Amino acid sequence: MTALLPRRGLAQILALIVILAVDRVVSPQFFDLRLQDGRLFGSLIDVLNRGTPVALLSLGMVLVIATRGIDLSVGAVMAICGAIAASLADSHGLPVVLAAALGAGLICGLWNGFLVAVLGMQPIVATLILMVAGRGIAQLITEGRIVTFSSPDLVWLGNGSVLGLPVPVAIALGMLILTGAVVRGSALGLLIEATGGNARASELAGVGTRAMILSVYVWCGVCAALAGVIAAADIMGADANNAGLWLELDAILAVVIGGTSLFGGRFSLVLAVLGALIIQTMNTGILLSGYPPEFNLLVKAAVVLAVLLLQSPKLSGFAGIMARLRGTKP
Amino acid sequence: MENGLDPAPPLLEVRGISKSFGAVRALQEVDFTLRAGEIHALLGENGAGKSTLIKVVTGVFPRDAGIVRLGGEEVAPRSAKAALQVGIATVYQEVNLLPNLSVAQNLFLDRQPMRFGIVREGEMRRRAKTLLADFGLDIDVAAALGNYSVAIQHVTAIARAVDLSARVLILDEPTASLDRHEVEILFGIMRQLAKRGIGIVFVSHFLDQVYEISDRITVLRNGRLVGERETASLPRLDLIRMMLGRELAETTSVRASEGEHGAREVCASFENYGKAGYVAPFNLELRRGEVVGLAGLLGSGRTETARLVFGAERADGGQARVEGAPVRLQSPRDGVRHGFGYCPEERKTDGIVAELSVRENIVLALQAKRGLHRPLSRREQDEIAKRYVKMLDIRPPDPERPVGLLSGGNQQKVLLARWLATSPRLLVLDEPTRGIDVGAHAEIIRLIRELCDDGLALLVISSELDEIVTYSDRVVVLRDRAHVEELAGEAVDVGNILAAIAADSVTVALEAHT
Amino acid sequence: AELTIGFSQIGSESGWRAAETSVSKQEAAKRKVNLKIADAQQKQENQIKAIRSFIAQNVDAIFLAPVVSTGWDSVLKEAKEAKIPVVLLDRDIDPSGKELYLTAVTSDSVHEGAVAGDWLAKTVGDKACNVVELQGTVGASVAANRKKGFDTAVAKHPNLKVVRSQTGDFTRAKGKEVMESFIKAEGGGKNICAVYAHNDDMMVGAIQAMKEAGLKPGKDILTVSIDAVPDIFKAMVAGEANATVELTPNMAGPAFDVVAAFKEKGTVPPKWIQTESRLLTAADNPQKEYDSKKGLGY
Amino acid sequence: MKGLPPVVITAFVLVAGFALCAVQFPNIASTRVVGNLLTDNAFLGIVATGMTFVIISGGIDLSVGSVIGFTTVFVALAIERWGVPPLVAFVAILVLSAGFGAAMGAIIHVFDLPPFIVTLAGMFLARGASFLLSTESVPITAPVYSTVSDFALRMPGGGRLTAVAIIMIVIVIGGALLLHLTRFGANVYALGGSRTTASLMGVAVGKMTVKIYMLSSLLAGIAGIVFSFYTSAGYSLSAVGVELDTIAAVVIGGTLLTGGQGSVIGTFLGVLIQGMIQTYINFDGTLSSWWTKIATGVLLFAFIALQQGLVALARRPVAKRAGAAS
Ligand SMILES: Nc1ncnc2c1ncn2[C@@H]1O[C@H](COP(=O)(O)OP(=O)(O)OP(=O)(O)O)[C@@H](O)[C@H]1O
Ligand SMILES: Nc1ncnc2c1ncn2[C@@H]1O[C@H](COP(=O)(O)OP(=O)(O)OP(=O)(O)O)[C@@H](O)[C@H]1O
Ligand SMILES: [Mg+2]
Ligand SMILES: [Mg+2]
Repeated sequence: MTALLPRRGLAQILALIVILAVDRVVSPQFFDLRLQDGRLFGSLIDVLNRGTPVALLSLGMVLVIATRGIDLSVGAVMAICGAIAASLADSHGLPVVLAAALGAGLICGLWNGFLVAVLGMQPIVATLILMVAGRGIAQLITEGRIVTFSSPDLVWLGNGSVLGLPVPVAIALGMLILTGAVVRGSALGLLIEATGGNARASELAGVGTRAMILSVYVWCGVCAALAGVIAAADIMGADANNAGLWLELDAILAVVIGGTSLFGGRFSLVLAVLGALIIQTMNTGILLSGYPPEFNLLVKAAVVLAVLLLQSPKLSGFAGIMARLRGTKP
Repeated sequence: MENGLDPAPPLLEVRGISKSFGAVRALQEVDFTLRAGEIHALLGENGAGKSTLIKVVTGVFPRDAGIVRLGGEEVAPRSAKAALQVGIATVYQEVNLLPNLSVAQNLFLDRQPMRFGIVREGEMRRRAKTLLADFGLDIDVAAALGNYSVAIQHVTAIARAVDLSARVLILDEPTASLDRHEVEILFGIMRQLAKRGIGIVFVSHFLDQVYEISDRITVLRNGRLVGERETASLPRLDLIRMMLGRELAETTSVRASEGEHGAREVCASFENYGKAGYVAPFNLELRRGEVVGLAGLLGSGRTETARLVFGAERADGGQARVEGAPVRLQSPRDGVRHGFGYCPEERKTDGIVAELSVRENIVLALQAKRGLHRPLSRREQDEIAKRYVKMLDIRPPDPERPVGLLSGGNQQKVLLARWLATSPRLLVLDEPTRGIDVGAHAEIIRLIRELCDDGLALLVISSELDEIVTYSDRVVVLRDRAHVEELAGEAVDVGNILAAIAADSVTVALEAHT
Repeated sequence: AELTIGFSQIGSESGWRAAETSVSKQEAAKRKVNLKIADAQQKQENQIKAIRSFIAQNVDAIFLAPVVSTGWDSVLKEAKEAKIPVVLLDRDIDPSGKELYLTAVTSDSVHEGAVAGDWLAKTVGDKACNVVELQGTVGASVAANRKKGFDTAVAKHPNLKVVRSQTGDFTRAKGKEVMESFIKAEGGGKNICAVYAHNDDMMVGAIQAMKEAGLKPGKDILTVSIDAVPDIFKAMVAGEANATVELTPNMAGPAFDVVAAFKEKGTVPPKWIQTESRLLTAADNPQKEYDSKKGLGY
Repeated sequence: MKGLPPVVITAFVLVAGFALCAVQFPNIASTRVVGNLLTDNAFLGIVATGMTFVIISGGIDLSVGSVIGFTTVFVALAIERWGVPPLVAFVAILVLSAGFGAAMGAIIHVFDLPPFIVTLAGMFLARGASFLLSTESVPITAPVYSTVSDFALRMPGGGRLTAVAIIMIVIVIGGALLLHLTRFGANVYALGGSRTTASLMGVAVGKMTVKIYMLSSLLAGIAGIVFSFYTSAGYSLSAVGVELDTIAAVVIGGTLLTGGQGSVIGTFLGVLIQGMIQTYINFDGTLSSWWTKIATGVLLFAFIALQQGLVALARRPVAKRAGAAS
């Protein structure tokens, strides 16, 4: 029993299950799945598919937050990279399109990282700059229009399927594995956690804290770029005005629901992605419920609070249950 | 009350206190009695539970069992503020003040002199000045506390508690970062307070100080009460046995013999090395298998020298060489690359990564040195951690425990382990034995010697001259941020060092750095 | 003399808005008007700031596309005091402010909704029909009005029933996401007979969602939306959309003429210059509409 | 002797920026524009004052924009629909918003949750609640409103110092006094230094947290009332995204997001700097929506970089002398 349960993440899994159950109540066909044109079709797939952008963002965001930073610009970076991808899609091959979009994300990440690690700006303002200007850059690229494209390759990225799964979901899964492999397969994870836990001490222990910080912002930019490309591919067009709007907050929320502290240190990639899924499960549930949209935000607020309270170290009752499940005394 | 014969109940009476953190039983049914007007030493090894006892009594941690009586009446403070209100003032271990506030604000936080709801800043500063004057400090009290050295910060914390103590004053290792002069002042004040009937609890690992100041001693071991004795009737060896539960091998001078001295090769050297406004240019040679001690008053520039040597601070002139080859030390990374290691004196802010486990803290520097691409496998990490936990007797011996939950002394050992794991050629230790118990103290000194014998070069800073003299082959004396004297061989003794420190100034006031 | 006109534009939240801005510039260039556009990034406070700075610069007239209908009294009074005429574009303000502006060049968004509703009622006839609605941003007056107009129009036909209504924030992505969930909630789309979207962008997203669910938009499910942006005509050409109600992006053109006449001859225009809300369906040569619109900056 | 305090540098940056703008657009150098700057940014100045307390104490409050929105809707409905006298409506909403802040503070403290997320939930909640009250904008016609919005002190040169501007200035001054001269203020800094340490030193951390968030929400409520004066209406979508402008203003004003340092005056200057950036862009008037955003970002960067550079310059000689200063 004890071995089966993860040391962390029980609260998140439990929250997900509860929300799924609620979704089942408001929408009886929630768990229905069927095969449609070679791809799975159903609300659960929607949750995964719609959750992809935030899941991707949270993969980068969780690393940034682990270093005690925050990146408010991811939504804007999504818009920029989606715009670039859309404008190139019909004249260039997919590799060029992807390289250009991801390259742009990388540059955005470098810029943020430069401001934070080298100029020593506070992350929230440093990235606020790109949050504001970045959407402008995206609109500059599209001139405020929705730039549409028909390149089948790019469209496939948003709407195709592999092994029955939507391509975006497969990409997110791949990125999760890739990020996990890079971060936990090398010493990066440890050094990032050390930097976030105590930057001064880590620096004195010989950790290149600046390089760590720079690299997490770069990665965050790349993840945002990918999310932007997928968002554009999804609607076969780049909507610079709205792509990724306010998604930075969802990404941060996902990371925090995933148990990573905003004060840096320990992080978990899987739980951050789980956080993104929790948010999307809730959103999809709201859409399926048929309540008037005026209630959306209230439901969201209530769920967020409930999920957080579930994790609160101070709620000894729940902590006690978890500890008992794990077989230790509280 | 159970003793009908004794008319006056003890000032502070603690009965059957227990406290567990998860699986760790930090305190088990501990009793403790403090009389009015006495100075009572609370002793024990690192991790014995002294700080926990203090925090439980003052309501910082909730207790699992037991009662606390103050003047015969049961009290149950639920926060430090509540404890203050019933008359118990405490200086907790580690400096616990706010570096971002001014010295005066720190002294009078939450009890500033007020008029019409407005803080009387001038009055507060005046009072702060008088208060600190008692401790021989004359500093700008309007400046932020963080601008001052740890020592001054510590004195400020003590001054605050002394000023607050109505009935009981608890001092958890107050002298760890003070030098003799300040300790004298503190003891003077403690005696005065005791005379006024205030009970004082004093925690320290300096047994000399314990014998000098305390009336009675209570010893804890592994969270249990070992016993309570009159200081005067407790021989030192017995005390140590009570604390450790075993005999302590006596460590006298372990200095290497004079003969080998000349033969040793230079491992790192610094010529005219310095930084304007930080530390004056100095020459320093560090040889394999040799310990160089840095001595001086607080603020004399020892830490600064250490930081320059390691590369944590950039020199603006001079030349550093490693094995004869000129090198540039621009950052700690450079230092680490050249095989240097540095245990900083402020372990909480500069040393440990509290949230990470003992294992991760130990492998951190080694991993940083190896670079990203050559990660230590989990097995290697476990091995390294296990080895050093055993070698340095880190307690509890659980490599997966977050370091922040270890007692201070054990954290220090983890730091030492971190650098030993990198097999350095030069190790810079800034106050390595601060807050370390007698047993571990002896072990660390023995370790320093052993490391030396293995060919390591050591640069050690310590405020305890006896200790420096014990292991140093050479001692560099600093004054006013300049190297003023180097003693070697027979010349290394406490008297000579003191003479060098005091050379021209009669009273070396603590400098304020604002 | 050359006129200097300040235009406080809402922002750039949609393709239609971008088109309105660029058409305004074209129209200004045609008439050699010096047009200063201040973009408010969707914030009323920014619009007020912009108007104040136009007044400080003593422009000849101020165009205002108000983000919300209320809250303009004091700043428009300032403009009046400074004798600068104000023309409202695209959206109206609260009636209490009638005295404070020269004229309003707007469409009637309640009417737009009604046109859409009437078309649907006519097309469906007596068949029972479950309609799903993609609303605009919660709280936006256009969304409320387009809902109101549509609701009133279909209320006269008991066979039409709005079964689901959720916000798609006027965007394609949300339109698609919401439509996906409507389809799931309504038996895989089989129970839906028509979609009404408060703007074309959401409808374009919804069309994709329907296609991905194996439905045939325009045939299995009727579509009607508002704005007439080029992409909806593309969908009509492909037979995937049925109808849209046009909202012309050229509101500045008439406004320039009114101001010029007012400045030169003192002609006082009517209080409301209503733009036409044309219904365009697949029968109205969508390809031609597409070609004529695609250069306008949508 | 200390180096130039950051506030002085921020002030210098503001004046220099103003001068530069005035060179390009002479119209800017008028009391009218200055008056507008104060009026237009009045509500921002008020929330930013509250936010300063929160950020110095080491927290953050993302709910302020929504609280402003809710306040405008509530006040409008209360006065226009429910027939409540304006003054009563004001008191009611202030009590309500203070209670809301207190609740957030209590949750943060009791359950030990990150303020960022708790106030994010607060942001959803307040915005959602205002949607429930009314999704359409409600004009306010009560006579007080026209009296207040018409009231203005004439400044020489045609500028107007409006009532809302005066309210803001009073609150900024009051906030500065509260922060710098009272025990409460000292405790705010103490919390920002370290919550644990402050608690060990006897500060009632829980009560302080509740009070700080209460203050922030209360000021957001006042800002909401001011906003309703400013627009004579209540609208559920008003002040969207204001929390970010506010945080930016506070940070530009030299307050550290990590807590423990900062000042209300600095925040006030930060608000004015942001207002100036906008005024400049409005005066320019040739910028498209996107260039507006890009220019805002670039100017934001320029101001912050300039300020940081100057602060670093001013610090350097001090650091040299003091060596040990961290
Ligand atoms: N907050 C905590 N959570 C978990 N364990 C703790 C905590 N604080 C202390 N401990 C554990 O309790 C035990 C007693 O620690 P304590 O700090 O009281 O020792 P100490 O006697 O003060 O040692 P030192 O002389 O090193 O300061 C140690 O094993 C320590 O790891
Ligand atoms: N550049 C720096 N960055 C961070 N901390 C510093 C820096 N320079 C010095 N310090 C810290 O400031 C404190 C002041 O040092 P101080 O001037 O008292 O020198 P010292 O001779 O080392 O005294 P001590 O006896 O406390 O070691 C030291 O604890 C040191 O760690
Ligand atoms: Mg201790
Ligand atoms: Mg030192």
